[in-house]
Parts: sequence; C-alpha cells; structure tokens
Amino acid sequence: MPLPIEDIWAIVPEIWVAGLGLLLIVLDLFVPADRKAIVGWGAVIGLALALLPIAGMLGVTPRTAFFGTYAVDGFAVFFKLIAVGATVLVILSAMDVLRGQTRFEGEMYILLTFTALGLILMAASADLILLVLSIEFVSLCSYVMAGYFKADRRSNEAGIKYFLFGASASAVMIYGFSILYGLAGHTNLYAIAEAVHTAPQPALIVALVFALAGLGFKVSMVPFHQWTPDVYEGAPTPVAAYLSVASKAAGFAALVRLLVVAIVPSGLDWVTLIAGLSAITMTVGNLLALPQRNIKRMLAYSSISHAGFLLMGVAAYQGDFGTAGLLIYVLAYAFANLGAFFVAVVVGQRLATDEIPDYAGLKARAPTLAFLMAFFMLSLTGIPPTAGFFGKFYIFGAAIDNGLLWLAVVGVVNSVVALYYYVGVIRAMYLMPAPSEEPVGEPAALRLALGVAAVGTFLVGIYPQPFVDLANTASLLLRL
Amino acid sequence: MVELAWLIPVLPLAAFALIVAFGRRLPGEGAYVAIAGIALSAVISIGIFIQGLAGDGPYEANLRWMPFGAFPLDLGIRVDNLTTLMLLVVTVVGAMIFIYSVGYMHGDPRYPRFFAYMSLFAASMLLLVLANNLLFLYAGWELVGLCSYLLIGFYFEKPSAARASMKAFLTTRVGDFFMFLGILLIFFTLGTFRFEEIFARVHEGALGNLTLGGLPLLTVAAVLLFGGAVGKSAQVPLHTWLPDAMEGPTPVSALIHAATMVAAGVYMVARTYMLFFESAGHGALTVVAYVGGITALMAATIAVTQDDIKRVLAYSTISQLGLMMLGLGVLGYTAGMFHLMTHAFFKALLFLGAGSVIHAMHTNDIKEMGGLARIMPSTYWTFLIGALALSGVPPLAGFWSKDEILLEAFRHAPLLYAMGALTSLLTAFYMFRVIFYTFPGTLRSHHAHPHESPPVMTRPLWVLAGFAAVVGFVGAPFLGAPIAHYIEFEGIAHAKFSWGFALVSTLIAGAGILLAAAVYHWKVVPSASLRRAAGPLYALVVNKYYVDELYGVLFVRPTVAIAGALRTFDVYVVDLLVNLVGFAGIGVARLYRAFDLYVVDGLVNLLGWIAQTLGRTLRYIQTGRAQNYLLAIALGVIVLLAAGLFR
Amino acid sequence: MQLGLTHFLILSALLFSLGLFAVLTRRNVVAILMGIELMLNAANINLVAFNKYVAPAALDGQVFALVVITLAACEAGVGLALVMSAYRHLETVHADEINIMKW
Amino acid sequence: MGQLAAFIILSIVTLASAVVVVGSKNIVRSALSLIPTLLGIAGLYILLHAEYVAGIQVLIYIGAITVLILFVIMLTEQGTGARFRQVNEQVLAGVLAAAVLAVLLMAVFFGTTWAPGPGALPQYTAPAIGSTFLSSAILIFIVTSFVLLVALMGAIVIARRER
Amino acid sequence: MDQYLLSITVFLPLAGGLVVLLVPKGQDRLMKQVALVASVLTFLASLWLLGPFEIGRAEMQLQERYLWIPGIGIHYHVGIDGLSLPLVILTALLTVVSIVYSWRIDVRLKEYLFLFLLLETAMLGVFVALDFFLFFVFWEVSIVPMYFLIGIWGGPRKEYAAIKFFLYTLVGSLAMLLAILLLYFNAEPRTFGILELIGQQPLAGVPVLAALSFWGFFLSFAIKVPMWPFHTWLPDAHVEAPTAGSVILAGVLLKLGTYGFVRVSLPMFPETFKAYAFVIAILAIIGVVYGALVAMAQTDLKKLVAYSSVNHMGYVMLGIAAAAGAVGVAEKANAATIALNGAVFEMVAHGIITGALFLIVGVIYDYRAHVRGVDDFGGLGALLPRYTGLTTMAMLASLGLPGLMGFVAEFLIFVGSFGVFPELTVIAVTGVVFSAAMFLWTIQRIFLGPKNPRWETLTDLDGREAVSLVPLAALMLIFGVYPRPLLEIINTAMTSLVTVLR
Repeated sequence: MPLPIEDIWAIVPEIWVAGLGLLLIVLDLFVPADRKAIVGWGAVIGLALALLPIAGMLGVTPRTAFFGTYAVDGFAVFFKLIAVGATVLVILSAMDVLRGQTRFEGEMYILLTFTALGLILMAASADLILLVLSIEFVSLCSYVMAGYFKADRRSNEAGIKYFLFGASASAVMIYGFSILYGLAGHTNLYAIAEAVHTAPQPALIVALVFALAGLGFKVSMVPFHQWTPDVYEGAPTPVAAYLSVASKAAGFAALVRLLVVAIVPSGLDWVTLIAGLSAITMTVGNLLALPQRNIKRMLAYSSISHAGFLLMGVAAYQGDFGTAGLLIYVLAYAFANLGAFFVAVVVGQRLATDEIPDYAGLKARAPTLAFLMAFFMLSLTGIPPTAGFFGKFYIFGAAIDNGLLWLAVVGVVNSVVALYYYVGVIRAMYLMPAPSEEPVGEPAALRLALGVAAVGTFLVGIYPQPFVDLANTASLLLRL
Repeated sequence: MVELAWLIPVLPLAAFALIVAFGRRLPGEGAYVAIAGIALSAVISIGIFIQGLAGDGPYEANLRWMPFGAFPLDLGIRVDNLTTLMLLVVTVVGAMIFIYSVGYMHGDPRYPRFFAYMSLFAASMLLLVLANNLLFLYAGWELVGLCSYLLIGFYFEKPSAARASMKAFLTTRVGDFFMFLGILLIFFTLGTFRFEEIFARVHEGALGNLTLGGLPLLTVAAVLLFGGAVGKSAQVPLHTWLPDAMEGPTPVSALIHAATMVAAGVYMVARTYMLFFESAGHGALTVVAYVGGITALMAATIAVTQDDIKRVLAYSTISQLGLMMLGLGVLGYTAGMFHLMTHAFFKALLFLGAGSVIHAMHTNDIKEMGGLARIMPSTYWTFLIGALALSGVPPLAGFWSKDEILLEAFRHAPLLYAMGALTSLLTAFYMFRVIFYTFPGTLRSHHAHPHESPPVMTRPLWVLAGFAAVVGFVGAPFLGAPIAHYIEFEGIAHAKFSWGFALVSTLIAGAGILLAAAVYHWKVVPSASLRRAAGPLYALVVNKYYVDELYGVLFVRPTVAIAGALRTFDVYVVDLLVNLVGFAGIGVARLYRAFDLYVVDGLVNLLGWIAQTLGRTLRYIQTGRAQNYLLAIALGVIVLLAAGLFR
Repeated sequence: MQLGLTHFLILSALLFSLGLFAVLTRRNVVAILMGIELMLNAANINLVAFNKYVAPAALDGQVFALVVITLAACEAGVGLALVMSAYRHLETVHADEINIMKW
Repeated sequence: MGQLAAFIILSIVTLASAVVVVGSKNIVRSALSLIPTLLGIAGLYILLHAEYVAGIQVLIYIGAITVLILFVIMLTEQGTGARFRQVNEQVLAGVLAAAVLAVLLMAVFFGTTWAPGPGALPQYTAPAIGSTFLSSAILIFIVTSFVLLVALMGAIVIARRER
Repeated sequence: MDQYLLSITVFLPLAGGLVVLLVPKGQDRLMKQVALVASVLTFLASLWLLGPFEIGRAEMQLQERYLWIPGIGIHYHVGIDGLSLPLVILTALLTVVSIVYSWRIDVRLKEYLFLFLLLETAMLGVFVALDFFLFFVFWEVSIVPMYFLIGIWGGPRKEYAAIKFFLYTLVGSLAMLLAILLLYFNAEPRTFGILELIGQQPLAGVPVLAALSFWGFFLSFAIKVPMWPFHTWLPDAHVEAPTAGSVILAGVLLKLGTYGFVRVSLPMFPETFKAYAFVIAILAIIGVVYGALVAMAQTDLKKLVAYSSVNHMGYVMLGIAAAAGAVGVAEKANAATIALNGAVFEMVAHGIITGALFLIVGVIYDYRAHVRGVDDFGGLGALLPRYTGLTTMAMLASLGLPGLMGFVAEFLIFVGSFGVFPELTVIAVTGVVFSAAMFLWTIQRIFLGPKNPRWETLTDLDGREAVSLVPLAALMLIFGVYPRPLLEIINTAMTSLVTVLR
C-alpha cells in the first residue's frame, strides 16, 4: 500500500532531528578535539530550529500517520516541544561540564540529539512495537550517557545500575506487551482499543502491570524507582537533569497514551491503581528526600515525589482540568527542575561539591545564582507566583474534579513535607554564613539555560494563560 | 448656665492636656492652670445649682457616639438635682484640695505631673457624675480608677506604693467586672444604656417577671451593678485596697479616697436607685444595706486599733461609706446622699489636717506625736471640728446626716440600727483616740521639729471646717430640711425627725468621746491592759481580720500559680496533646524523642518529625545493590498483580 | 491432544521466570544479561505464538519479535561495553559489589 | 500429533539448557548452554511458521550475542569463572519471586480463552515480513536502524578507554 | 486615576522594592530613603482611597476587574468595602512606622527593605482581592518574606522559628487551596470570584462538602489568627522576629486570618459556620483566658506581648463566632452586627496597640538594654518618663481602659456576643481582669520601684522612635474617645453582611 505524502509532512521535525544527528556525526569528524563545543552549538541551534516546525503543528487535527503507527496530535506535539527544549537547555549546561572531563565530548552532543529523536518518537508512537522501540532508543542512549565519565567510579556505577534496571524493566514490559498483543490481536493502540473491551480481565491486568513496570521505570514510579537516586547522583549532572525531565516527561506521554487510548475502553479500573501508586510514590519520594544531604540525590527523590503528583494527573484524566493539569504540571516541573539542576551544575563545577551544606552562604558569593535556586525551590514546593504553584493548583483541581479529594489531601500533606527539604537548601544559601567570600561565576552558556528556566518558571506562574491554552489544545489527544 | 454643663469636665481635662504638654513652663509650674480649671468648673456648678433651685426639670445633652448596629448610639450628660449636688461637692472640695496641694506638694520633683493627674481625675469624676448613661458612667468609673492608680503610685520608687496602686486597681476592677456584666444584662433586657429610658421601662415593670438562674433578673442586675460599688467604695469584701491606698500623697487621699471617688459607689447606687427600688421585695436594697452595715462595723473596729493616722482615717472612711450604703439600703435615699455630702467635707478636712500634721512631723505614727495643739493651732482646731462632725456631735454636719440614716435604719431594720449605733460609738471613740494621742500633752518623738503649715494649706482647712460646721443645717428640721426636698425619690416617705432619737444619737457619740478620754487622756484604764483583756479578739482586729492574707491564699497565689502552670502547659502539654493527635502509628515510647528533636510542637512539626524518622529508616531500603532493586521490581509486579487479580 | 497456544504460553512463562531468577540471583553482570535475554526470548515465543493462533491475518507478532531480537542485540552490545568499563574502573563484574552509592 | 512430539522435545531441550544457563556454577558453561536454549526456541519458531524469525534468531542470537557474551566473559574473568561465588544472598527470595510469578502467569494463561482471529498465516512468511517492513512497518524499520546506530556509537564510546 | 487607585496602592510598595534593588551596593542611606518614600506614598494613596470611597454604600467600591486567566475564568479583581478599607490603611501605616523604626538596620539592608515592601504588597493584596485565586496568591506570597525576615534578621533561634512559621502557615493555606477548589468545581457557572461564589452559595445543598470546605478555610484562617490550640507558632515567631517584623506580624498578618473569617467563612458558609459557631466560640474563649494567663507568667517581654495577642485575637474570634451563631435569627441580627463591628474594630485596635507595644519592646531591647526580661528592669519610670508614659498608655489601651481604642472594641464585642452566647461572654469578660493584672504587674516590674543603678545610663526616646510611636498613641486616643468615624465605615459593611446572613 502506498504511503500518503502528508505522512512525510507529519514527521518533518523527526526527519530534521535525525538529519541533524547524522550531520553532527560528520561534523564531529572534522572538528579538532579542543573545539568540540562547535558541535554542541550546532546541536543547540539545530534543535532550537527544530522547535519551529514542531510548534507549527500545534493546532493539527488529531490523526495517525504511517498506517496508524504514528500519532499526529497536539498531545504529542506538546511533549515533543518539552523534549527538544529540554535537550537544548541540557546541551547548553553540559558544555562546560564535558570540557576536560572526557575526550568523547562531541559524541555526547550527538547522543543527546538522537535521544531527543527517541523522545519525540516515544511521545508520538501509537503502536506497541514503535513504543518499545523508541523507549529502548532512549534507554540505550541514557545508559551510555549515565556511564559517560568512565574515569569517575560513580558515573560508571550509575551506568551499570541504570542498564541492569532498565533492561530488566523493559524485558518485563515487553513480555506484558506480548500478552496485550495476544489479547487484542493487534499492536496498534487504536486497534487494541477497539478489541480490548471484550478481553478477559485477568490477562489484561497481567499485561497492564507488566507494562507498568517498564513505563514506571521510565517515570520512576514506586516501586520501580530505586534506580533514580543512584543514577542521578552518579551520572554527569546535566544527564541527571535530562533524565529527570525529558525522559520522565516522555515516559508520561507514553503512559497516558497507553492508558487513556488503549486501556480505558476495556472498562478496567486502572484509575484506582494509578491513584494508589501516585499516593505511595509521592509519599515515599518525599520521605526519602528528607534526610538527603547530596543535592543531586535530594533532587532525585524530589523528582520521584513529583512523579507521584504527575500520576495524580494521570489518574484524574477526565474533565477539562484532567490531562491539561498533567501537562501544566509537567511544564512547571520541567522548568523548575532543570533550573535547579543547572544551579547544581554550576556549584558542582565551581565548588566541586554536591553537598547541600556546602551551599552555605551562596547568597553572598553568587547572589543571582542563589536567588534563582531559591526561586526554583519555591516553585518545586508550589509557592506562588511560580510555575510550580500553578501546576499544583491545576493538578489538585483536576483531582478534585475527578472526585479524588483524598488523593488531593495526600498531595497537600506531601507538599508540606516537601517544603522541609526544599527550604533546607534556601536556608543553607541565605541563613548560613559563607565559608569564603570569593564570588562564584557561571559560564555564559549556563547563564542562558538558567535564564530560560527562570523566565519559564516565572511566566507560567504569573501569566499562565498561554500555557493553559497550550495545554488545552494539547490535551485533545486522539481518542476513538 | 446649664448649657455650659459639658464644660465642667472639659475644663479640668484641658488643664490636664496643657500641663502634659507644657509642664513646668506653665504659671506655677502648672498648679495654677489646674486650679483655674477646677475653680471654673466649680463656678459653673454653683451657677447650675442656683439655677436649679428654680426647679426646672433635668437637662440632657447628647452626642452621637458611634453607629451601633441598627440604631446609632447617642450618649451624653444629664443634669438634675442629684448631679448638681455631686458637682458641688466634687468641684468645691476639689478646689480646696488643689489649693492646699500647692503647699503640700511644694518642691516635689514630679510637681506638675501631680496636678496633671489631679486634673485628669477631676475630669473623669465629673464625667462620671454627669453621665446620662451607664456607658459613660462606666467610662468615668474606670478613668477615676486609673487616676487613683496613678496617684497612689505617685511615689512609685517606694515598692509599697507600687504594690498598693496595683492592688487598688485590680481590686476595684474585680468589682467593675460584675458591674460590666450588670450593664450588659441591663442593655440586653432593656436595649438601652440611658438612665431615663432604663428607669422608665423598669418603672413600668418591663422586667416584671424575668428571672435569671431562678432569681428575679432585675435583682441580679442591680446586685451586679452594686458589685461595682462594692469595689469602688471599698465595701466588704473588696475593702482591702483603700487602707493601702494611703501610700499616695495626702491630698490625694483627701480628694479621691475620702471625698469623691470612693463615694462614687454610693452615688452610683443612688443614680440607679430605681433598679434597686423596683427589685422584687427591695431584695437588692437589702443586700446593699447589710453589706453596708457589716462594712461600717468591721471597719470601725479596725480603726480603733490602728496607729497610723491616715489608716485610721481610711478605715473610718470605709466605715462611713458603709454607713451611707446602709442608709440607701434602708430606703434612706436622701439620708445616704446627705451623709455623702457632709462626709465629703469633714473627711476631706480631716485628711488635710492629718496631712498638715504629717507635713510637720514627717511621720504617720500617732504614738510619736503629741502636744501639737500648741504648735499648730489652726490645724488643731480645724481637725477637732472635723472630728466632732464625724463623731456626730450636734450641731455639726455629721450629726444631722448620720442621725437621719440611723433613723431610717431604726424604722426598717432594728438589727441594722444596732450596727449603725455601735459604729457611731466606735467612730467617736477612735477619732478622739487619735486626737488625744496627737494634740494634747507633750511631743513624744525627739527628732521631729513640727511647725504650723503655711497659709496656703491652713486656709483651705478653715474653709472646709466652715462647711463641716454648717452644711449639715440643710437637713435641720427647724429649717424645713431643704435637702429632703432637693434630693428625693418619689415613692419613699421620709422618716419624721424626732428629738428623742436625736438625743440618743448624741449620747452615743458623747459616750464614745468620754470612753476615749478615759482611756487615752485620763488613763483611767491603760490601753495596754485593754489589749491584753481583748486578747485574741484584739489580734484578730489589729490584723484586719486577716482578710488580706485570706485573699493572698485564695486568689492571688492561685492565679499566679495557674498562670505559671499554664505557661509550662503551653510549652509542653498543649504541644504534647497536639502531637498525640498526629501520633497515630508511632509508639508512645518514642514520644520523648519528639522533644529531643529540634521540632518540638504542633501537628505540623510532628508530621515533619514522623516524616524525618520514616525517611531516615526507609532510606536503607536503598541498599545501592542493583539486584535488590530488581527484586523490588519483581515483588512490586507480584503485589500489583495480586492486588489486581484477587481484588 | 492437539498442540495448542497454551503449550507455548506455559513454556514462555517458565522461560520467563527462569530468566527472572537469573536476573535476581546471579552476581555476574553478564549472567544477569543472559537472564534478560531469556526473558526477552520468552516474550518472543509469546509474540510468535499469538501471531499464529490469535492474529494470523497480519505479521505484527513476528515483526515485533524481530524488533525485540534486534533490541536484544543492541542491549547486549551496550551492556557488555558497560561491563568492560566497569571491569576496568571498578575492578569487578559482580553486581553486588557495585554499590558505592546508596541511601 | 507429530507437532506435539516435536514441541515436547524442543521445549525439553530449551528448558533443560535454560536451567543450566541459570544454575551453572561455571559462568562459561552457562554461556555455552545458552546456545541449545536459543536453538530450541528457534525450532519452536519453525513450529509456529516463523521460519524467518527462526533464521534471525540463529544468526543474531547465536551468531552474535552469545559469542559476544563468551568473549566478554573471557576478557573479564580470565578463563572459567568457577573461582567466584556465582549467586548472591537473595537466592531464596529470587526462587520464590520467580516461582510465584510463574504460577500466576500459568494460572492466568490457563484461565484465559484466547479469541482466535480470522485469516491464516501465508505459506512463506519471509517475503510477507519483508513487505510489511517496507509498508506498514516502514517507520519501525527506519527507527530500528537508528537504534542500531546509537547502540553502536554508545558501545564504542563506553568501551574505548579515555586517553 | 481613581479607577486604578486600588492597584496603585497595592503595587506601589513592590515598585519601590524593585527600585531599592536597583540602588548600588553601599548606598544604604539612599536605599532607606527610597523605601521610606515608597511606603509613605503608599500610605498617602491608602488615605486617598477615603476620597472616592462612599461610606454609605455597602457594596464593593473602586472595583477593578480584568480577565487574567480566561482559560479557567480567573480574574484580577480587587475592590474595597468598609471591612477592608481600615485594614488597608492600617497596613500602610504600620509599614511606614516599621521602616522608620528600622532605620538603624545595617546587615543586608537591601534585602531587608525589599522583603518588607514585598510583604506590604502581599498583605494589601489579600485585603483587596476579590478573586479567590488572586486572594490565595497574595496570601501565599505574604508567607515567604516573613520567613526570610525572621530567618535572617531574627534572634538566636531564628531558623527554628522561621521554618515553624512557614510550615504552620503552609499547612493552613494548602488546606484553603483545596477548599477553594471544592467551591470552584461545585459552582455553576464555575468561577473563582469571591462575590459571585457568595452569591451562588455553591455548597449550600451539599452539607458534607460544605463542611469539608469550611474546615479547610477554618484551618488556614485559624492558624493565621492564631486560635488556640494552633497558636504555638506565634510566640516563637514573635520572639525571634526582628522588632519591625513582629510589628507587621502582630499588626497585620494575624488580621489576615480574622479578615478571612469575616470575608469568606461567614458569608460563604453561613449555615455551616452557625453549626460550629459554639465550638469555635469556646476555642476563642480559651484563647482569651489562656492567652492572658500565660502572658502573665512570661518573663520575656516579647513573649508576653505575643501571648497578649493570643488573648486579643480571642476577643475578635468571639465576636465573629457570635455573629455566626446569630445567623438566621432575626432578633439577634443587631447583636451580630454589633459583635462584627467590635471584631473589626478590635482588628484595627489590636493592630495599632500591639504594633506600638512591639516597637516599645524593641526600643528598649534593640538599642538600649539588649535584654528584655521583665525582671531585668525596675524603676525605669524615673529614668525614662516619656518612654514610661507611652508604654503605660499602650498597655492601658491594651487592657481595655475607656477612652482608648481597646475599650471600644472589647465593649462592642462583649455587647454583641452577650446577645448570642451570654455565658461564654461572662467568661470572656474575666479575661479583661486577667489582662489588666498582667499588664499592671508588668508595668510595676519594669517602671515602678526604686531606681535601678544598672540602667542609669539609658536614654529616653529619641526623635525617630517618637515619630514612629506617637502617631500610634494618638490614634489609640482619638478613636478611643470618638470611634464614630471609623465605625461608620465598618458599620455599613457589617450591617449589609448581617442582612445577607439573615
């Protein structure tokens, strides 16, 4: 059967990114070792340009391309934007870190570019096979990037652990998908959706749970979260930032698509399941974040708890707050979390430490940096006028709208607990005396990344309307 | 003239403001301003009085004070005979005392402040008197309390003075508490604060058969109001503050704690007499009468045993106030007010006399005095007049008023009459005990060099002495007892004056004086032996019936203790309780650790604490070993499957 | 008795749990990797079997299986590379000795 | 009937050697016995009319992965790994988990009636698969190639020494 | 001009704060001047509000309403009525006073001033916001600067106090967030407009949700007030906070809670509130007596004043609870109005009086003695006549002496609540005696008694301190003697509120 031409138009961004990756490989060959930053900037510019065609597709009427394997809808576009945007920022933050740390600097940029491609595919794939493929795509790149600094034992360990955990989890997931295929007779989500309502429940549950193992691993949902702190701590900080935002977001995209498109028609009560997991996840994440002294580890646990909040948004998928809440929260979380990690990058580079107590008196040494960090922390806590607040506001709203008041209450309690460790950082920076006065500066590229994160966090907080529109258009994901 | 009534309190207030603002820069370091203020008020009051004799009805002027729910609250002043009488007493006596103070307070470091306070007091007292509603009455009531507080504590470097001032304020405030409740009660049953309306409603029986806790509501309200009077007028059981209040400068004692403020209680009862009168079976009045009677007798007995000249006078004041209450209580509306007026004059006189003595001796102890009659004659004579008046020796003022009270008492309640009679016997006795100690004979103290006080002090003495001598005649039958027509309460018939009865009263007074002379002058029976004879009884009395000690045990220490306890409570227990609320899972054994941690209190903090503990323990699940994590995956899957399949 | 779908499913179930067992218990990372391969093969058996018995109309199952095989290869490649570098820098290939980062 | 027999034989081979893979104290032996396992599975594929898959199985798994595994084992443990304790301390838990999971799965598989779909497999699946890859699975096909690319790159980056 | 006046008033301080940030390092004097100018301008603007504001009109005035987040019907909607106007002016005034007082702050001055002005904007915002989202945003924003003010410029245990304050208030506000959302989703059409929601009474039909939402709001307001037993954050926060911080905390932040009760809880859940009015009244009473007694036992002046706040806010809550208790009872409407008038008046009075008291403590602690134990002093009366005078006046005002603000407030509250909860009111009145005892005892211990040689060197109030204290004292006196102007403003709003409730 012939391939309709508009399908090609539908994947222009994908083609662009793929082409960019290949181009960079070639470029990398000719760039001298000490000038690899050029490759980085190439990636940055190329990906930034890729944002345009993606954004151009925001308004598309939902449809599928490539014989139903590929979804073309606002939902996908939203996550594509986040994925590519995050990649750009992460590359900016990575440049300073990579220099001198490894001789494979260029390859890192290339890998990041390709990961972006994988994330894009993940957000849009409407077919089990493609889904598995793209998830593995991302995973493989992530394993490599996590273990990138081979000389650093921690990075090494991170790579191994991430690989073992990821491979096992995805094996389980694939087994679950195979069962799902058996139940529906199709690998296409929409075809599954048609077939699944007659499917026998027990087998379906098995399939769903197994699948959750893999997707839960990506979004670090309890009990599939344990890799998170170790990998974040060990991996190069920019990579940790990347994992905590981009791959998590894409994971949620896949999860929502799977659940809402394919599972909802089966009449299976997955909402309770997800709601329960959400409560557990946010609680565990918060509790374990409390005693942490390493900023990256703390952010790892906090990212787990945020996964819990996002799951709340998944469970509360109905109503006009429903998926939109999830999207807004993702957006807010992405900005603030990236920002926080970037500050961690600077401190890690300049002060060579990731311990929160070493942030003491940062206010005196780097006022702007400290202020931004405080701002991001408040946003992660959910204090207005920050993005984090609006996200919480929206997602709590969704929960209540879906009759999940109890879950919202759990969320509230957790937010209070969270305040504890977020404020801990602020306390260190502002209330503690500085060990030395010598100022801490940040490289230009990072300044750019930080700026974007801060502006985003502030804008979503103070004038969310455009983002609400974005989320609303995006949340009309393709249903039957 | 009466339209200027509002000026009467405002003038002293203005004086107060001026002195506060400019202090020593004013003429006479502020004294003259103060005197001018009070004097002008006096002039206006006299004018109003004269005008009032023409007998046109009461005058009211109202001010929109605040919006008050649905209707605005208009409050203001009322001038009628009762008011006018009080105005006269306050302003005239006040003026005298102000003048006297110029001499007495001479050279005091806080000289201007003294006059400022005095003016403020005058203003408040006059507001109290002029108020046409319970609210302003209460306001003035509290303000005079404040001034008395400030003036008692005028020498606040003396700890005793500081303590006394606080004691006075608090004790009276206990009374005010009841009074305030009474006011609330009245407002909520009658919906107004204005006397006129209140009386009208009460008179037409608006509260006819309302009850509160089984008691007739009106009686309760009246008694609650009376509670305030008990505090202000130092009636039993709230009398203990007045003797201590003598720590203040003597003019203060004279003005506030003899002539005016303490009489405010009596005035208030008279002002709201309708409530008492209409209360079922005069129930409220009976209470008033008996409280008054007991107070009168008790205070009199204590006065006998005191050696501090001012304390003697203080107790005598208490006892006289009791007598007034007694008078009001036995339907002697006129008698009570009459005695208030006369008492104001001679008691002020006595205090100022005592002040002049102290001024000369630099001591209050009568045992150290003696022979002052020769050294300071005018003080002596004026004091004597005052004493005779107080003892009720005709034809001086005290005789007429006291006699009327006793007459009313005799008519209505023999027991109360007995108390009254005994009181007046004792009164004569202790007054002349003081005189015999102080004036005749020879000076006992050796390091004192007494001298007559300056004219600025003695002249007021003479003026007051004059009043003390003659003012009683307004109640004299052969002059037609004009007071009885001026101050009267419709519905009460006056007791008919009887010469026989008056004779008895006179004899009682005389007996008292003779006894005193026998013991302290001719030393027929040495006082020491008397004391021995009295034995424990004497101990009881000389220790003022141990009331202070009793209160110390009953109220003061418990309050302080409770406060302390609550503080600890707040630091530990409340938080503990709140903690317990959130303490669901965790064993009590761990509870003490909640306090070790820097998060001590509050559900929130406790949450934080639990969270931290859990976090600390849970983190060890994160072993760092990949395969433990993988096992977690497997178990997770199994659990979820189980949850899904065997739901 | 006829050879049916269930036979294959049971086999895959057994194979899967064998693989899982290896993953959970073998210390050597390479052995764990082998366990993972077994699990993937189990999945593949499912896919192919389902393709035959449930959805013979299209070849989705077999395509899926092929993709999985490819992925398995990729994972093996990256995984073994990681093992090598771990062996170089951490001087061990035993999963339970790789635990600097914990708690 | 013959099919059943074949199935039984193949599955016995597969499972038996898989048990060795999992259980053997000697890592090299387990690696080697991976080969019969995979061959058995390939046979099963043939039983299931998936000759092409079977072929790929043999080529990639046995031809590439297993060799690679053996290679790495050699590199990392100089000869046979018999000297090391091969299992960690959570064997019991592992056995239980695996067993419970197996039981659950089998129970569900037994309990489920699988709706047979319409149509039948083509006589020869290889060309059909090829055309699928070039039509409906075209995107999958392309993406797969990219996955291989990054995997390759990643493997190189990780495996090569820093200077 | 007038139609933007409210927004100008609210955001002037923030603008000033930003300007302060722009001032180069080391220009301390300039920074202070900028901050002072900003706050003074704000104060003038708030006074200017009195011009266009029509005292007679009950409904919201000077409203501004712009679409903010159309997606979910959130507006930027502000307006004032007789309830908010006095509080707005109070806030502006106290900020000026605080900044004048803080003149000698030198550590991290820039941040200090900025946070202060930011705080002012937040507080003003809460008082004028008419959209729940806006309300909530300002409410939350008001927490953060306070955290820093306590945490950076506070006393020895500042960090503990700061985080405690933050946690307590955050719990409350998040509960409120849920409550707000409950309202929103049950409204038809959905809206965050406070007035619209009050008009709709969305939860009137569903008692369970109404109760949930009510208690959500209650928790947040009660913690702010703070009501017993949620008060334990208050002493710590007050004791550790810098003087000016305490002034704002006691003077304004506590009012946010009571304001919320009157603005939201009362009209939004009349029936529910009525149902729980008695319980809440009892809590209020406990606060009254308890606060006074615990204050009596304190040896730390600041703690003492802090607990006296617990006592006074107890009165306010009593008034509000009484009003709630009278819901739907026509013959009690008048009492309710009086009680509410009293409550609001007490808010203002307490703001002024306690503000002054904290300044007074600061005067002796920050710049002179550097101790504030009640028993460390004695005989100051002879040394510092002016200081003594002002202190005595403030304390007398606080213990409800007629002629000063406190009395009018307490009088109204008692009169009002007596009509609804007589027996409780009787207990409350005892609180007056206790607080009297407490303050007099304090005065005695600090000012009376023989001169203490240790303090011979202390100097009396200087000009700046006088400038910050005297206006407050004047207000105590003026509104104590003639409360009508203020009460006229309040009364209109309260009367209409009560008529709504009936």
